[in-house]
Amino acid sequence: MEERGERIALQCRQHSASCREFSVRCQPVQLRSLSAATCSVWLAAYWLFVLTQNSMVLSAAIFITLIGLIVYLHFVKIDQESLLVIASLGIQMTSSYASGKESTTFIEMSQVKDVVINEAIYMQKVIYYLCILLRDPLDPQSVSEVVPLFQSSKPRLDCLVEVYRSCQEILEQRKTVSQIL
Amino acid sequence: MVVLKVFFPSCCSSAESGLLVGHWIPEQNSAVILAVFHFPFIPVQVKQYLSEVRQVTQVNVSVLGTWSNCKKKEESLSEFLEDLGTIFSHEPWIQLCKETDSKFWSCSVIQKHPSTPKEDEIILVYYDQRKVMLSHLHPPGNLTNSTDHKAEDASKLAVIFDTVAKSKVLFMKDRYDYGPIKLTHWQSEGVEASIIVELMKQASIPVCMLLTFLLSFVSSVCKSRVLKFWPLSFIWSKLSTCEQLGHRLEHLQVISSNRKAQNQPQLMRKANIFVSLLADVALGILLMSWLYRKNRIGHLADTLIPVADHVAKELQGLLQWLMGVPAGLKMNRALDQVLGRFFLYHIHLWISYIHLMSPFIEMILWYVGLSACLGLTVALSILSDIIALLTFHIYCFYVYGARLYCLKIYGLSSLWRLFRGKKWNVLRQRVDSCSYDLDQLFIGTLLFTILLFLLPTTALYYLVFTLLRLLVVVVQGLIHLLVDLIDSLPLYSILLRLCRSYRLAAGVKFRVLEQRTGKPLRLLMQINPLSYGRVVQTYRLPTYSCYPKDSWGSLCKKLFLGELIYPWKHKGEKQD
Amino acid sequence: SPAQPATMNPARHWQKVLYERQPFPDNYVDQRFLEELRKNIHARQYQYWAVVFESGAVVQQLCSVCVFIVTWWYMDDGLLSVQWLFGAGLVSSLIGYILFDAIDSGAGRKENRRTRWADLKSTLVFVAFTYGFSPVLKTLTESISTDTIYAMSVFMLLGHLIFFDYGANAAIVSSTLSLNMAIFASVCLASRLPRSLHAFVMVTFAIQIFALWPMLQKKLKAQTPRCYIIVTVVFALSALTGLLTISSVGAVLFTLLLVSISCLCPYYLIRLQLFKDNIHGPWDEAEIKEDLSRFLM
Amino acid sequence: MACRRIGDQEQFLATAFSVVNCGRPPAWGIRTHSICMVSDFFYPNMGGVESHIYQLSQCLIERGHKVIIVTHAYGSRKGIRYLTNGLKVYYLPLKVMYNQSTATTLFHSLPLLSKENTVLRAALDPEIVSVIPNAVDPTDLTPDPSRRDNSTITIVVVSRLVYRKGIDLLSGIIPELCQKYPDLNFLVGGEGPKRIVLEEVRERYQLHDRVRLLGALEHQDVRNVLVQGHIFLNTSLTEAFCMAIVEAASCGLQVVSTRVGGIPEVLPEDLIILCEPSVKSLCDGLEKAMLQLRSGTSLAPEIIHNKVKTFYTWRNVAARTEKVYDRVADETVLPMDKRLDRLITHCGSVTGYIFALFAVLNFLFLVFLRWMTPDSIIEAARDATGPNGVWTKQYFHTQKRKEKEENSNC
Repeated sequence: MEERGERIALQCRQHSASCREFSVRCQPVQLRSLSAATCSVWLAAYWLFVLTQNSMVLSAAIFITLIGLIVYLHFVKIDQESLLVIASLGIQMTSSYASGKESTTFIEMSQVKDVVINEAIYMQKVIYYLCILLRDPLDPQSVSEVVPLFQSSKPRLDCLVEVYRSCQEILEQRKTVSQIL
Repeated sequence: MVVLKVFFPSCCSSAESGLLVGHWIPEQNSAVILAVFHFPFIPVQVKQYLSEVRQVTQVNVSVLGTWSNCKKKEESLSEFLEDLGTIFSHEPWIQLCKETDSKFWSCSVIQKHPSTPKEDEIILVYYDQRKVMLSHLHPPGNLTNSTDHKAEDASKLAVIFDTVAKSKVLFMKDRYDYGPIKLTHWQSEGVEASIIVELMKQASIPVCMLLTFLLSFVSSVCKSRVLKFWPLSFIWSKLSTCEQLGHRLEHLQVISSNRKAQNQPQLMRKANIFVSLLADVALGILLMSWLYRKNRIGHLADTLIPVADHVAKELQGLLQWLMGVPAGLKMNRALDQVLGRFFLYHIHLWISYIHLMSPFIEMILWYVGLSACLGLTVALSILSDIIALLTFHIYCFYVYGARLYCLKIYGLSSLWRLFRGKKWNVLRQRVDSCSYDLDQLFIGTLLFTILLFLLPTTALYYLVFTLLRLLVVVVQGLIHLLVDLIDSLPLYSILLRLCRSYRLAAGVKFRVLEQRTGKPLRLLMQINPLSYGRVVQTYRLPTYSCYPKDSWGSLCKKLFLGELIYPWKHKGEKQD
Repeated sequence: SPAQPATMNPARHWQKVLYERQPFPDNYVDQRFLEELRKNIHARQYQYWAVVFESGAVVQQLCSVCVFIVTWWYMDDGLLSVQWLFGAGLVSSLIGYILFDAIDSGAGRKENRRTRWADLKSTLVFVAFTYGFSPVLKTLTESISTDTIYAMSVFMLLGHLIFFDYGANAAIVSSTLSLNMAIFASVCLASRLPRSLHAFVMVTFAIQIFALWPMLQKKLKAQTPRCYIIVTVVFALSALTGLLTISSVGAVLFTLLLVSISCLCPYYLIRLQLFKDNIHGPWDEAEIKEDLSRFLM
Repeated sequence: MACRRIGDQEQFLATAFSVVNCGRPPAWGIRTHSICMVSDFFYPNMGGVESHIYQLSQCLIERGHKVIIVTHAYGSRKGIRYLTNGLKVYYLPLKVMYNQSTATTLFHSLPLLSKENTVLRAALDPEIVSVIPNAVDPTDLTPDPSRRDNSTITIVVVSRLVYRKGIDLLSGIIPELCQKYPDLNFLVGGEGPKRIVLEEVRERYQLHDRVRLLGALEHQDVRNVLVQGHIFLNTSLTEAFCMAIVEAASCGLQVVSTRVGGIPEVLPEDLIILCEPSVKSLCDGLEKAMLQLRSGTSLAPEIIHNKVKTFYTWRNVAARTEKVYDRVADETVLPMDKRLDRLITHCGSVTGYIFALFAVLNFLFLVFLRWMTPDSIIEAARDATGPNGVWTKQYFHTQKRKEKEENSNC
């Protein structure tokens, strides 16, 4: 699947009837653009160095690129986003950064009202996205919060529809359970 | 299809075969295993023991099933285990079986009453008993305000956490006595440490009482009427040191009060205040030890007077420059001279004042330095006050300049309206057109012309002194910000998050362990620690707000109109 | 439904109404379409000499500015003594004051309910303030370059001419602003003069020529048009003479300007009326023809 | 795809225009269009344009069309929303420049008034200009004579207090009539820069107890004000359709209005007294109305309401608009060179070329945008709610299948 020229891959694993995991792998870190950015910073630094004859500039440039790289890999670049749906427990969203750092959020099933595909206006474009509707504890019929999924990879609609269908199948199970109980 | 969830403590996975003891939560269809009772045992004793535990913990602990940990499957044992189900009747009866060579356990559930639908799936969730017991769950931000509602609508995970935390007693009980029943569960090892803690707890009571007494004495002195008279109270309100001291006094009162903290947030608050106080005092003493070594105070005093002198000289130079043709600007000579002389006279006064003070400076500094033992924040506040005092002449210049400029701006704006044949309607708050008399027009325009041509001179003086004032305000503001940071940072919580991240849980996360078809799904439940941002946000200590109240836009407008600006603190009070 | 067949009354004509559903499509174009269109309803026929007479106000004001500048020039060069100008101003003011009441034999004064005591008070205020501030005025613009002052004065005098109330009913007219700009210019110019007494006399003269003289003119124009023409011509000639003593080129240019304003512009205005092509119809915004301000007086 | 502003007789059509897309073959008899309404003014803002677009869209949806609305974001209401009957609204995050209008509206907000004016100013063929009246929802605007105070006569004015609405005339009428008739009251609803004039008149003639200025009225409060009066006065100096007099008549009031713009076409002569835009004529008209009221020769409110009820309905407007859409959809889309030709020949010798230049620039900009974001990247919207809604069906199918399976399992 392709999104804005970037390739992303959807992987779906079924652990059991009530437990499914979807992971969307974004485009890996592009060496070309990273090295281009680094080179441009260094070139600018070298130019400054030639102008000022101060070697501090060069060391500062190296330091800045290193810091920038660490920040980029650790806080910005998301490698993979995955969604784990366990029928009786809840929905867990994990996004793993390029550096290996993972941030996870788990939403209990009792809070989940529904999973829907929604439209939004994003950067002069109308895009579709998948989101979890959270139930308002005070009023079970209303939605208290909308949690968007796959925020950084932004898969296209056909991809979303697949995930949506699977999610709905699992949510169906939950509904029947609650009916029986 | 109903899913049965079994929460199993990971420390019990190597336990010998026995009974599974835990709490059954019917509405979630899940079993929380708390411990394993080993063979052999006498059923009556077990039942009696469990009823005792139930009484103490208020948790409905019961035998939920059996646990077998053996090399290979034995027919006799499995029959025996099934029979146990008749003795400890429980619905449903869980049979967990681990074969040592395999990671995948088998689990079966026996239902006596087939009225409930077939349960065709079992999820095994491993959890770390110790961490779950000690952790404190923080629900997502928006739910915190509806605490009263939470009781009935408590999330499922919170119930599980609660169950484990409440059955703490179950784990304690076994510490020293080796009774008839053998259990496997998490066990604490820090017995000696806990003895020290107990001793400290005992010792803290008289210390607290002494402190409370002292504090009540100090606060009564502070509240005495002698200090309430006008000039004194005015000074108190202006000095940031006094405010900081008052703040710390409040903190000490909170710590030393012998009321027990009722809930987790209050406990954390006390601990945070305590740690931040300790850190503050430690930093203060560090500063003091640095200051009083090698006669640094004397050096400081020796440099301070020349610095003040130097500042005054620089100001004089600045004024001389302004009285000439500053930056090529041509100003009204007469007004320029008048203003310049006025300010020069002020500087002269200031220099003589400083010289009068110079013999005492070292002594003053020495005594002021002692205050650092009350904490770094107090020392910083004193520093801020000293800066305010030493730059009093700049403040005076600023006020004169601003007043003059403000007057001109207001005069010009109203005369500009007259110039256009308009007037400000106070009742309707808008500009109305108005027909003026000829003489009014003439005088208005004359004054307008004069003010307009004199404006650049005043504006330049105002600009220069405002820049100086802004410099002072920024320095003072930074000091206040630092003090505020030390005051409000929840150090204890941050340390806890750093070293024992499971203690502050934002929630949980699950990891799917590898699995085989036909065997139950295995999940590992881990604690998701709170992010640092939320730790600070949740446990931030309240301080008197000293952040800029007005936005940059309104600040610029104030500067343009010549209204007085003050440091970020005491905004409401300094209005004169 | 609106598409009902037109069978019920085949001879029915289309009506220009919206409340009734007619057996015609919505885009039906009737024969009477655009028959209410009118052209050039408000085109006016101008009389050449009447327009020339009205242009007298502009000529007068131009001449006032010219006289003021010429006087300032003389003062600056020291050709005109302070006492002489002050005396002349005083005398002409007195004459004008008497004329002002004499023309309409006191009718305007009665209408305004303005007493002579108020006039005297105003005069005293003028004199006192101008005299008091004249030293300040002298040093006021010392450090500002002469070119800046000239530019500012020219700008202000132009503004005075633009915003002056020539009798036209337009939004831009503001006699207050116009007068204030003239005073501002005169203060600027006066501050360039050698002595503070010069400044005082100059500002006084500015008041006379920019504030008092137009009031007298207006009255003259309304009461004795013939006299007004004579005064205008004499005033214009004297201004030209004054200018001629300073610069002959300036005088020629000024003459051309006056001629074009009083003769060519009216002619051009009348010619342009022929090219008028205004479309009017019922869709136009209606005009309120009555004077509604009487309800608010 | 055809895009045109439809110059019918509604004042807002300079600000709102519709894009009609008719790609589908005609289904059951009537052709269905996909219609996009673009307007700066929409719910939650309340007003004439807003309710017009909403009602028209609802009626068009009822007739089987697919309608979406594009407007700008109002505070926290941004993104994509669905309203009643699946009316999809795009609240675009555009910068509001002035008075809830974005830059585009400010640009082309020329008042295109009547058909004649439109034809003259835009140099159009009168055949392509349709006149469709605005509609009034008569169900809410019912008379309620019990709310009137019959010991006095109340004249109601509801309008924005601006010059174009003739508030200066009103400031002359109020003292004139109030001095003549001691049992006359005025009720003025609305806000605007001319309010000060009315306040001054009220202060000057000391009419505080007889002239009530209610300030800005919400749309739902208008009826409450109207039913309190006997006579409705409209003093507009220019008006295209004037909803206010229809609403007033629907509430059973005797209408007195100036004879300007399209007002004479709006109500039949027995329901309206038309006057010239002057204080004297309007006073005469009002006196005539008062005389009728006193002598009892005026029509009863219920009769007026029943008459007006039939005049302007939304269904009628929708049906007539639909016809315009049909006609527009049949028109061929001119290629670029023809358009340029038309601009150059139609719009004057100099301006024509300038317009053509702008058209070319716009076209180049479009090409640039398409190069920046190719069509393949843009996600095509799927119709979720319309008559052929994609997802709903599929979703329900799968759901039903699931349920069947469940049932068989149990």
